Amino acid sequence: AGEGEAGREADEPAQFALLTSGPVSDAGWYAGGYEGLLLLRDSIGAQVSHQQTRTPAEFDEAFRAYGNSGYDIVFAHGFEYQDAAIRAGDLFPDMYVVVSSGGRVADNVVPVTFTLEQASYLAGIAAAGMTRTGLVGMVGGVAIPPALGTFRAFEAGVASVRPDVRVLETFIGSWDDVSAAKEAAVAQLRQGADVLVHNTDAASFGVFQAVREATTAGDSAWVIGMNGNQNDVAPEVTLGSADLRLPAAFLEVAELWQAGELGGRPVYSGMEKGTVDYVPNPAVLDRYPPELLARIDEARRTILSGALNVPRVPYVEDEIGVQDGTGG
Amino acid sequence: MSELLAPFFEASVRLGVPLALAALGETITERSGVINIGLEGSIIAGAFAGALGALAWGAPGGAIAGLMAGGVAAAVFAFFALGLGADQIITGTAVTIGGLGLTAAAYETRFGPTGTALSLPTLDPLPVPLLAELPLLGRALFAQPVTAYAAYLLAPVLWWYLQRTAWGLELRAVGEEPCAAEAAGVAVVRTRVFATLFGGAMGGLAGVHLSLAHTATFAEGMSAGRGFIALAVVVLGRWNPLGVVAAALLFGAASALQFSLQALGLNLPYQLFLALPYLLALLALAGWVGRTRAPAALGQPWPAGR
Amino acid sequence: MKGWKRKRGQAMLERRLPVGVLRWVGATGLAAGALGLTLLAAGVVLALGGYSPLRAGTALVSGALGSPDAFLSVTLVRAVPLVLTGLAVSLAFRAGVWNIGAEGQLYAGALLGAAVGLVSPGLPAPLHLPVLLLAAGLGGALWAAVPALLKTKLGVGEVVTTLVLNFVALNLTSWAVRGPLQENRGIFPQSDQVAEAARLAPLWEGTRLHWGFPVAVAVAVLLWWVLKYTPVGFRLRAVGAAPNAARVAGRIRVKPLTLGTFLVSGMVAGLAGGVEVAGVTYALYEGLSPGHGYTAIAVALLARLNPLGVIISGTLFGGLEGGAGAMQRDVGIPAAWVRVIQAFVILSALAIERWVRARPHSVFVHPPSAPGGAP
Amino acid sequence: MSRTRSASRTEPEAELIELRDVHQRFGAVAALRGAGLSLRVGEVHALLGENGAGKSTLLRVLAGLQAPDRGELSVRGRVVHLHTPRDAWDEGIGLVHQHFTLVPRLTVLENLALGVRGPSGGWRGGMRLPLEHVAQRAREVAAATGLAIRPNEVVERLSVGDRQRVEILKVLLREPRVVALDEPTAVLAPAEIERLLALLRQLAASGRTVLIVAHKLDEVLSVADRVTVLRAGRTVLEAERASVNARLLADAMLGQEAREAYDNAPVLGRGSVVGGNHRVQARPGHTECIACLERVEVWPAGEAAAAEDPGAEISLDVHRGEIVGVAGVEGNGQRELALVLSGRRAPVRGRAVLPPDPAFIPQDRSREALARDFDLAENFALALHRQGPWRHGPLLRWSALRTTSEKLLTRYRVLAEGTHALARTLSGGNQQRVVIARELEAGHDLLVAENPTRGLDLAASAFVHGELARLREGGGIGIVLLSTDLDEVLTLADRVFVMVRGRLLEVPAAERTRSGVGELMLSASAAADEGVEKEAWPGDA
Ligand SMILES: Nc1ncnc2c1ncn2[C@@H]1O[C@H](COP(=O)(O)OP(=O)(O)OP(=O)(O)O)[C@@H](O)[C@H]1O
Ligand SMILES: Nc1ncnc2c1ncn2[C@@H]1O[C@H](COP(=O)(O)OP(=O)(O)OP(=O)(O)O)[C@@H](O)[C@H]1O
Ligand SMILES: [Mg+2]
Ligand SMILES: [Mg+2]
Repeated sequence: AGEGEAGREADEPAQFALLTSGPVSDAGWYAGGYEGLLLLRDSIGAQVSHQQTRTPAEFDEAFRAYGNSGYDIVFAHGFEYQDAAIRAGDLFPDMYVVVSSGGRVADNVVPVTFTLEQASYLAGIAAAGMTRTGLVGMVGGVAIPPALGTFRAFEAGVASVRPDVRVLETFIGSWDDVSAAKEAAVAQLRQGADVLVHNTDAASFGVFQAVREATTAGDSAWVIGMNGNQNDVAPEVTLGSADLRLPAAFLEVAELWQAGELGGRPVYSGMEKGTVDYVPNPAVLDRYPPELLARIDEARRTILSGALNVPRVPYVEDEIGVQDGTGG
Repeated sequence: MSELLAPFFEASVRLGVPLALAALGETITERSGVINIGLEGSIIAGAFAGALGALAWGAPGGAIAGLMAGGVAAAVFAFFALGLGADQIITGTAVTIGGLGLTAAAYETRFGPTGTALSLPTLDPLPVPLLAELPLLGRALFAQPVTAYAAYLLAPVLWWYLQRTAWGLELRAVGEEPCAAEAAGVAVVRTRVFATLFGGAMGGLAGVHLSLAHTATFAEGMSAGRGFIALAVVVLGRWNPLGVVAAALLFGAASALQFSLQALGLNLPYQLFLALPYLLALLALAGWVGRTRAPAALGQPWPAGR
Repeated sequence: MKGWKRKRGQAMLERRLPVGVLRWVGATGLAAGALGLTLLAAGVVLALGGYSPLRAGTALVSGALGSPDAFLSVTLVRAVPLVLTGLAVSLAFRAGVWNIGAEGQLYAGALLGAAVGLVSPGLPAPLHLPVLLLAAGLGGALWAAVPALLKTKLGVGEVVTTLVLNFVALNLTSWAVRGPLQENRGIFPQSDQVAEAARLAPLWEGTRLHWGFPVAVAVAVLLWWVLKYTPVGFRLRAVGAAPNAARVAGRIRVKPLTLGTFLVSGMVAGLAGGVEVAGVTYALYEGLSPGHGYTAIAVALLARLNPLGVIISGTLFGGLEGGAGAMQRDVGIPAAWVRVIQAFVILSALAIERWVRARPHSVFVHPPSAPGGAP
Repeated sequence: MSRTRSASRTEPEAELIELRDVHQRFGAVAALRGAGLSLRVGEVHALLGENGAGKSTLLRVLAGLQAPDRGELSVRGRVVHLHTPRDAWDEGIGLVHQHFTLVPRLTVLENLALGVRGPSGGWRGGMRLPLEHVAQRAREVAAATGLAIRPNEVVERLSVGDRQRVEILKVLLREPRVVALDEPTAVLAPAEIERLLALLRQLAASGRTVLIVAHKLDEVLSVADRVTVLRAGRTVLEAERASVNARLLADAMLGQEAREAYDNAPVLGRGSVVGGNHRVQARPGHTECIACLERVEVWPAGEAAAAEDPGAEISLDVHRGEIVGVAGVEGNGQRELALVLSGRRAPVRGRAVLPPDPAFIPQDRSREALARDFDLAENFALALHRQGPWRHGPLLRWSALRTTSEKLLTRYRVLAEGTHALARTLSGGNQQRVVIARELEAGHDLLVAENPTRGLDLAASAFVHGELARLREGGGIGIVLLSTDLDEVLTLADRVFVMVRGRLLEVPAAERTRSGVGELMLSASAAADEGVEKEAWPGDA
């Protein structure tokens, strides 16, 4: 493995596949992955395929199927694929498995880490700058490392401005139960929180609705989007979004592969590559205190300069092949 | 205290109402001897049709559409389980899978494969003039969307229907001893079909509450297993409409409590909070509602031995 | 047969044709029509979605049994947990125990099984796997013990208690993979991989099919034999078929029997969880089962609660889900549509079953029930 | 409801009901093959036949419960097709079923009101539930007929006798022109039977038509104006009461040769089929005591009955080689006594010393004696599966069980498709035969039998009586015979008791006459009608 485009005739198109463990209609994490796949189809004319898999048992099955039909890259869009990915990499040396926010590395198994924490940190600064009650909240789907990572960074961002501000945390145990997300948000608002950030994927619409209702009821409250640019989900109450541009990241990986540089080490994709950023909602830009915007830009610069290391949950193994079964 | 409790009660009702609606419908269905585990399918169908209808004709139109969609899902169930006498559990499973699939497929076709954040016209809360001002429970009970009031009203109405009308008597007889009912001149299958369609329509209304009254949006699989919880609620409520609504609100309260507790920042594993409603249900069953018996003919095909 | 109601105006017909034949024609026609309608509806829906029903169908079939590898590595591998949970359900239902909790019992089994599989070094290699499976069974039995005792001691109906405990088990697992059983670096919500010695080896090299399948088949045969030829099995069926007659005429103590059946049912479901961990995933995940425990109910009922039939219906459902995956990959039909097709397939199966059973009663002069009225 | 009329005009002299050439198959069994029946206004018509002859099936056809394979039904000369029971109601035909069709968990009143729509009918009929109206009517009819019921009791708590009363009342309430009763006397006490038969005459006198199925010829002949006999699904005799006698009817039912075979059959020993009740000499000098009750109370404290008469105690010794007869009206505790004696229930107070596992012929055939959805071999296995010949170490020997079943089916002349037939598909009498065959075959030291010949045709009951006598002669086994059938008790029992309010009163030899025992039983039935009775069915945990 490891020689990318070489070893295949130029005329036959590259074959890319995407595995998600949720529906791609979530207008969020999975949707982003699917858009990435479509981008690869349109930009480099790859032949693409997608399967929604629910259980580890199905992961293995899907990898085998794609491996047998000679796919070049399988984008496994979630850390949950990582063990099956290692097994698959073992089985199909010529196939690359790219695991979104995965932790395990092999010659042909590549974890891609989106440092969304950077954007989440800035979101935290924005939240701290906007809260009146000194209480902000986070609504999560299921406590998985990427989600926890963004929350830790958000807290750090808040603390960097106002250490006195308390941060609430709620998990609803689901990615698509909109009602639960809404009630969790309502509970936090009633608790006094006036800026909410979420990491609940499709269920997030419930958080937006909760904030929307709260503001129409008269109290001022803000919501911050995540995993994509959600500024227009509820423009009037959305402060901004911790944007994640998955298509760009996918394209980056594909280009690495074409250049034959893919494999053997993790890929980090973050602010410096433009896949991640905090995007204030233009519709409410005037509501930001000017000094707050300045502060956000300041923080962005220091992050890009590498001077500031945003706290993350470190889940990518440090060297190659520490774990069993890493073929090569 | 009350500034802490009042919102909790409101949340309890908001979360309890969809369960109450679905469970009330299923109560009638089960009292006729039919167990329709396709209820989840009816709920999601109602939620989606409600969304489409609301976009086309506004929230009230959506409510009607959702109601009917739930009924249609139940009609499929009725055709196979009652018309053909196929196994009710298997048919229900198929209807649930199909309902979840079809709504998702239609959603992706209509709003793009990657979905969109819909914001729908809503069924807004209609505060009841004086009652809503009552302390503590006022807003919780009387500043709710029309779906909640539907649940309040239907509970006594359905109880009266079951206990005090000839139809109700026939329905109960069909659910207990279809042979006896038939011998007394009751049309068993027709009664069961009616009960099933009604249950489906109520499931649809529950879906409408989710998409139009509660979240003002639709997401794939947003029914999130409420159809199955409703089945449990029916038993918790002892197949009695009044008890069922009480049980539904209890369940709603337990779920609401779980969010309030997390928001309070108690440092416990969140899974404990998520399991709370179910543990409470278990306690309730072990405690006082356990010993009730289901309708004797529940789930049995008619004519017998078919 | 009886209950097939004739419509008005059929009186004329009846003068010429015996009603028995009329009833048969009617019932058959209804079922056949249902099948036709179902297939037609499926086709129409797919076409509306812009997918070729033909290609979809072929993908479904070839994905399930297009090649030996498809059949062994996809269909049969998927069948294993369905067969085991299906057996758990059918055993319980046979005794009139409405155990809807196979899902929770599966998770409990997986949890305890994984816990045992992770103690390495510890157990001597040859013992590790058996102990894992034993622990899994124990886990399932323990999880079933709660509703079982509630039923026999307090008279609490089991349908809801078992259902509710499923959700508790899910959350318990979700907590365990972030707590006691979390992988060594304490980051991902999953356990470490179980020791090599605790894994079920592949049945044939190069396929995913593992020894869990023979295990499932063995359990099926065993249960079938017990139900048919042992007094306990007979009593179990008697209690399920007519509790009062069993007590009065058969002098069977119903409660001990019920309790026992409940526990064994839970044990088999738990075994399913253990086998999934030891044979497929090698680690505990919170999303281990997509609801096998619920599909199991359909599997068991489709087999008319016959343990041997469960092997077939379980494989059928396994193939159905396996083929569904192929439809997504090869034809590009989205998951949502695939679920629609699955629903249509199940409905068609029901229609066919009705069709077959709609034959005139006289065909069953001697019902095909084996000695003891075939379990 | 759906009803199709043929063109044929109504001619005045027509029979009220005319069933012609009715055929009905069930799988291999031809229940009816050319049965016919004609009913006239204002007559009591008896329908006779062996177990399995097709009586119930014919009645079900008449009641619109069974659309026959072939055949024609005309009411007043007008051909009608009954697709549902409601059609039959509309034609004024009401059926009292052999196996009850009441909803156990509803009250008596609700059961009576079921399917009865208010006068308005239609939508408004569905909305209002005429409970008080029905209650009123029920009170009237009950008063007129002497059928005592307790409207607000839940049916599942009623004794079989009470259920029978409710069934009859349910039909009478609808004022049908034709009242068909399928073995209504089977579960009633003699006094009640008298009352019922009187009631039937009274109905006929009031212009109704009564069709009754019964196996006791004396009963039948005392009320019937005309008689129809079915044999193997065919109508073999239709005659005026005056023109027939018992022997004639027996010949018609069994076929002459069969009847003679019965008469001379060794098992019967004494007496003949006709009349059936042959007096047996009580055997002197009983051997050892096989079961004894010491100061046993059968009524759970707190139950109305017990409250009525606290400290009602029973002491009884049953010896090998004797038949202890217990007569009495249901609801006086003999049900509970039977459960205690058979070891199926522990006595509330007192001591019961019993043999290992007593054989038991329970009262409620379809709920307690048989698993309706098990086939016949399995039903035999219920009682036999613990015993040597049918066990192979720890395993069951189905081959042996099948052969035994075959043997018993032929020996007891059970009409069934074979050992694979489901119990549900057997006629009432044939079901009873299976139960008796099984419990006698089990061969235990003690046999407790409740109304063992309930629903059996006369040949069969004579046969069973013979069997009981034979077992007693054998001297190996003690038998307790609890029965509402006085003749049965008087004929067979060595000692006769009457059960009154949980007390067991021995009837002195001198008073062992119909009248003598009748007295005691009347007081018992009085006790029952006072509402003392409460039935706790075993297994309603
Ligand atoms: N007298 C009795 N009363 C009630 N139940 C009984 C009685 N005798 C046996 N049983 C039932 O049978 C079961 C086993 O009893 P027993 O051992 O006598 O039968 P068996 O055929 O020998 O059983 P096995 O051989 O399977 O152990 C008991 O658990 C009980 O359910
Ligand atoms: N549903 C059924 N399926 C199969 N066979 C049946 C069914 N119903 C009745 N039979 C058979 O039809 C025959 C006539 O039954 P039926 O009940 O009419 O007899 P009967 O005259 O009422 O006998 P009894 O005096 O014992 O009540 C019996 O042999 C019985 O086994
Ligand atoms: Mg009969
Ligand atoms: Mg033994």
